Amino acid sequence: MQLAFQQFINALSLGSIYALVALGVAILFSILRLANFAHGELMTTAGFTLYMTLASGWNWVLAVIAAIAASVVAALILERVAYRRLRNAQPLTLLMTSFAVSVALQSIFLLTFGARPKGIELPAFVDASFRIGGMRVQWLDIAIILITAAIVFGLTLFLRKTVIGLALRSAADDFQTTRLMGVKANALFVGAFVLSGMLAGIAALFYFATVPNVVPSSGFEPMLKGFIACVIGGLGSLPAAIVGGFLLAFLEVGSDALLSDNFSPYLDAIVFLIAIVILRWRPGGIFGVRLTAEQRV
Amino acid sequence: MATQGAILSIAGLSVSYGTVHAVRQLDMEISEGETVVLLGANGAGKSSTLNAIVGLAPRSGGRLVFAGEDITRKPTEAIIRSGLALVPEGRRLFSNMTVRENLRLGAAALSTAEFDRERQALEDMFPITRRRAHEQAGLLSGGEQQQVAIARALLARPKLLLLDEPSLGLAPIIVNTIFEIIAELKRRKVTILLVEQNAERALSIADRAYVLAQGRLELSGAAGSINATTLEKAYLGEREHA
Amino acid sequence: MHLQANDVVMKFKGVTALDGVDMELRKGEIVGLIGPNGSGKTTFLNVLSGVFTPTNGNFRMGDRQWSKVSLREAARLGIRRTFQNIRLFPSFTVMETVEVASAWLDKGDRRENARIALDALNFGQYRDRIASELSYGMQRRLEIARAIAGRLEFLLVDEPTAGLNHGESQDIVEVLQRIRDQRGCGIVLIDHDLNVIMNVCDRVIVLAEGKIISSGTPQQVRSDPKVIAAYLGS
Amino acid sequence: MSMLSGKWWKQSLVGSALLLAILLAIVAIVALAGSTTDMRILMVFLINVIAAISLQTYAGNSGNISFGHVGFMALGAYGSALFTADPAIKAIGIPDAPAFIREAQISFLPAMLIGTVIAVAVAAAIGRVFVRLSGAAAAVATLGFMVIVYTLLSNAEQLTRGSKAFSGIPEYTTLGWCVALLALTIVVARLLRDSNTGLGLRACADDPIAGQAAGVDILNSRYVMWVASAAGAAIAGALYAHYIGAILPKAFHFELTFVLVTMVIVGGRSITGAVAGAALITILTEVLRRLENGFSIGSINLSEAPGLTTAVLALMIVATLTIRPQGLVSRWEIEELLQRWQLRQKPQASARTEENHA
Repeated sequence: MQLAFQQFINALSLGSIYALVALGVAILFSILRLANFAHGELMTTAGFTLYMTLASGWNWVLAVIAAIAASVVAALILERVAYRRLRNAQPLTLLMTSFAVSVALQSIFLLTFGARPKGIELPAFVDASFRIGGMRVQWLDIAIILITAAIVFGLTLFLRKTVIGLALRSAADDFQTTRLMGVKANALFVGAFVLSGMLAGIAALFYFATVPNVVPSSGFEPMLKGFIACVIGGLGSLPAAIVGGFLLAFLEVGSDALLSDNFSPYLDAIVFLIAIVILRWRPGGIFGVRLTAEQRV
Repeated sequence: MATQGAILSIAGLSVSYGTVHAVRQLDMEISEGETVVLLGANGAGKSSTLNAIVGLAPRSGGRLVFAGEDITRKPTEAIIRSGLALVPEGRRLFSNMTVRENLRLGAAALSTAEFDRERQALEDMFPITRRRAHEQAGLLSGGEQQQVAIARALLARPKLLLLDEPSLGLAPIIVNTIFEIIAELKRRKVTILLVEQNAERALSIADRAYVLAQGRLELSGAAGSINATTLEKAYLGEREHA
Repeated sequence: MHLQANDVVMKFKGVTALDGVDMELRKGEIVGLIGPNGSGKTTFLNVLSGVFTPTNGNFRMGDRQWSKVSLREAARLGIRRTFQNIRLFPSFTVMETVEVASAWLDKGDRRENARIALDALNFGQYRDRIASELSYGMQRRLEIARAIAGRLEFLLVDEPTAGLNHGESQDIVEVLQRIRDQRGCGIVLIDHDLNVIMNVCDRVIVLAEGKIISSGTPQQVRSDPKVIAAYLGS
Repeated sequence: MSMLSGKWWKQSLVGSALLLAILLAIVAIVALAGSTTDMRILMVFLINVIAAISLQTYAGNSGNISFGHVGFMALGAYGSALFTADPAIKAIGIPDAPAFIREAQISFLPAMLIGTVIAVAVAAAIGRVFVRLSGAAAAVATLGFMVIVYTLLSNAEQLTRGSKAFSGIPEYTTLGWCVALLALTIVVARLLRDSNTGLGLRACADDPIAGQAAGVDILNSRYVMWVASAAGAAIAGALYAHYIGAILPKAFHFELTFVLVTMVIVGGRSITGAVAGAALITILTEVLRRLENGFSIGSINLSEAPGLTTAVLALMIVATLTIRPQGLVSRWEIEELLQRWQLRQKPQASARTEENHA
């Protein structure tokens, strides 16, 4: 029972991270049809920023702000340099571009920081924990869960109550008609990239708080998990991304708990296999509607 | 005709999609306060004309002047912000969003306070937008959606309202409501360019009419001067000028 | 052989696009389908050719009856079509475009069969051109060539003269008549050009709001008051 | 012109022969005039061409990119390596492996077949999922597959030595093997591409609705190509293992995936494109490596991620996609390129004669 509760907290915390990554991916995909594989490198950018600022003695609050800002700036640079001129390109072209951008950024990190892991000097409170009824619960997990909930709540408010939020939602539905409302296309793209960058930065903070080492390829694993969360949820929908993220985390923690220790190194393989089985029956994801563009004759 | 005080003047407009010429060398003018109807069979180029005016269709030639400003090369959003509004064919409401949210986007350039003022003024004319403000737009009936779409376009107080087939796919009784709304807009001196297939109804409400066939202007003149015979000939592409 | 549509209903998200359509199509006959925008003409073609599964109703052809059929199965039954917005294979040559249908819907040498279908439409010297680089009129014709390669019982043509000038439209009309005469297939023709419809069709069916409001010879339909009120205008 | 009329498979054979002739000419030149290093580069190039053509057999025909084929390469490599390595070495390296593996020492061809069968079996088992996906979902799922294989190989320590190198693999891969298997790959890939299945699938990649309306069965056609391309990738993997003599899971990960996919995308949507892409990327990698290190080790697969090389390659991809999204040779095969070039010359020539007459 106690163990189950602890696992539940773990799954919620892990699911929060996956959901944040998946949300960042889904925002760009829903509006631009861009599968941004470089989302992981936005996280790595935040990771290296965190490493550098903390290593040079910055206050952790400033370091956190700097890390998120670095992700946002990186996202904006990508929008301007790589994606803006490809706005009307085929989805496959966009996909390959983002893949190449991801590799290029990893190489730049490699040239700048080298291949050796950089340990992030986390503040002590990250390890703090408390006990209830004999169970040890990490404050970090609680913080991750609560902050993620607050972010999802804030994002929902933003998308429902502000004009730019409404415009982002309507653009995902019907881009042309959104422009007919007088909304500037550039503003939409910039807005989407800023949001995506922010989510990548925050997800990176949580991710590196649990895995306090950063290497050039750090972003690959969480990026892939975020994408798979999106795909099993239903690519392009924000609520589906969140559900997909938590589903993936519960699969992961659940498999880990149920299987013997011999299998734990294979956890990723097992979880991905389950995801593939889900896709066998629901190729569009759990909430997936078949993309209507293909059916429009 | 109305050269002085033309709110929109179109000269030599051509629209091509690749190798298809949807509109060829179209000249047209609309004066302030007028209701002008653009008629023609399916595929004659009516919708392409409206889309070209707001910059959504590829313009391959011609010049557009709106409210004294050359809008030929402007992007859609800039044209809209200069005072044009288009109610597109098929309504194109954001179906997953509420009626109120749809309206808010129609006034994207306004502050919230301005929006609330405009919205209240419009709610009297379109009670549906108050009654069903918080319902998903996609769940409304076709006629209700059309009303919301028109209200959404009016929120920014456009200098010229373009209506693309507002009666399309609606039951006859609902079509009556829509035409009553257009008549009311006309009374309120809203300048309107209307594309319609229901020629009879449209002519009864309009001041002037243009008729397109195969992308070319076949006929133009005062609405009263056009009757069934001239119209059918024009639809069939038999050139005759009234 | 007849193709019979019984009480076909098609609803999208609560909007009724087809509202109980009964229709009998005969081989060797050219049937025109007209009506205002949004009256359900293209939806009917889409349901008949397997793009959409109808909400209700069924079809019968010969001794086969079905209510749900995929695009591919419809094609194998000989129900072939063109599209309102031309759908070719942009990277394919003219020859390859038709070869696809010959390969999947015909027996024997696919190149030989494709050549025959292309020659029927006078594509001779254009065989190696890229489909998407042809003129618009040629693209319309190529779609027809692809639709007649292999088994052909009924040919559904959606606005084949849209965007064409008078001469090109006339060409298409002659091509369709020739296909009907040579292959003995039935043709369903949607077109906005009433001249084309009135000249070429043996029978015209008028749709409005998803229902058939009139049918008969072109002359009968043209003078039907219901048609004038709903479509032609008076 | 005349060689292109007649039955489709005749054209496939003509095209295969032309492509092979060019590759053989390159082999002959390097064999006669090249250094040992050049030979090593050539061998890796030939193996890469086999891998790229195999990936192309799926990607080029279906229009779906796959990031998972490196997984099939890995299965082919480990499958073949396990059954050929010296039992004495295996007794030390993987003492806990099942006896039939530990004690096996079979020759190259049957071992390669085992590796290929393993890859084909896996591809057949999971293929039905992948053929239903397209676009970004397909890319993500295949990337997931690549990670699955990687995770399995790097943790199955009793079998693969885990993330450590599995060495002592007999170096069976000779120039002869490479050329023979390359010839086989080219002919099979061409026949598949030009078959009714390949033609229909390429049509559906352009427009799935129109393709199905012309009678094409998308899902089964994709499945055929998926399984066939997995077999080709496995063969390339086996050749690679028996060339280098040592493999490790990391060699079949993100890096190689990127290189392989780049070859296919930069090349274009044909077998000829895959060859052209492989050639261009191999040459570029070597040039960049020499600039970076001042010397070359011939393999583009085993080395640690060389930041500069990869960064430049990535930027090249972005540039190619921006300037020439259809790739170097677009959709054309070599004989079609020659024919189109001829056709372009002709009207000009006749125009010139007309001028002279005037």
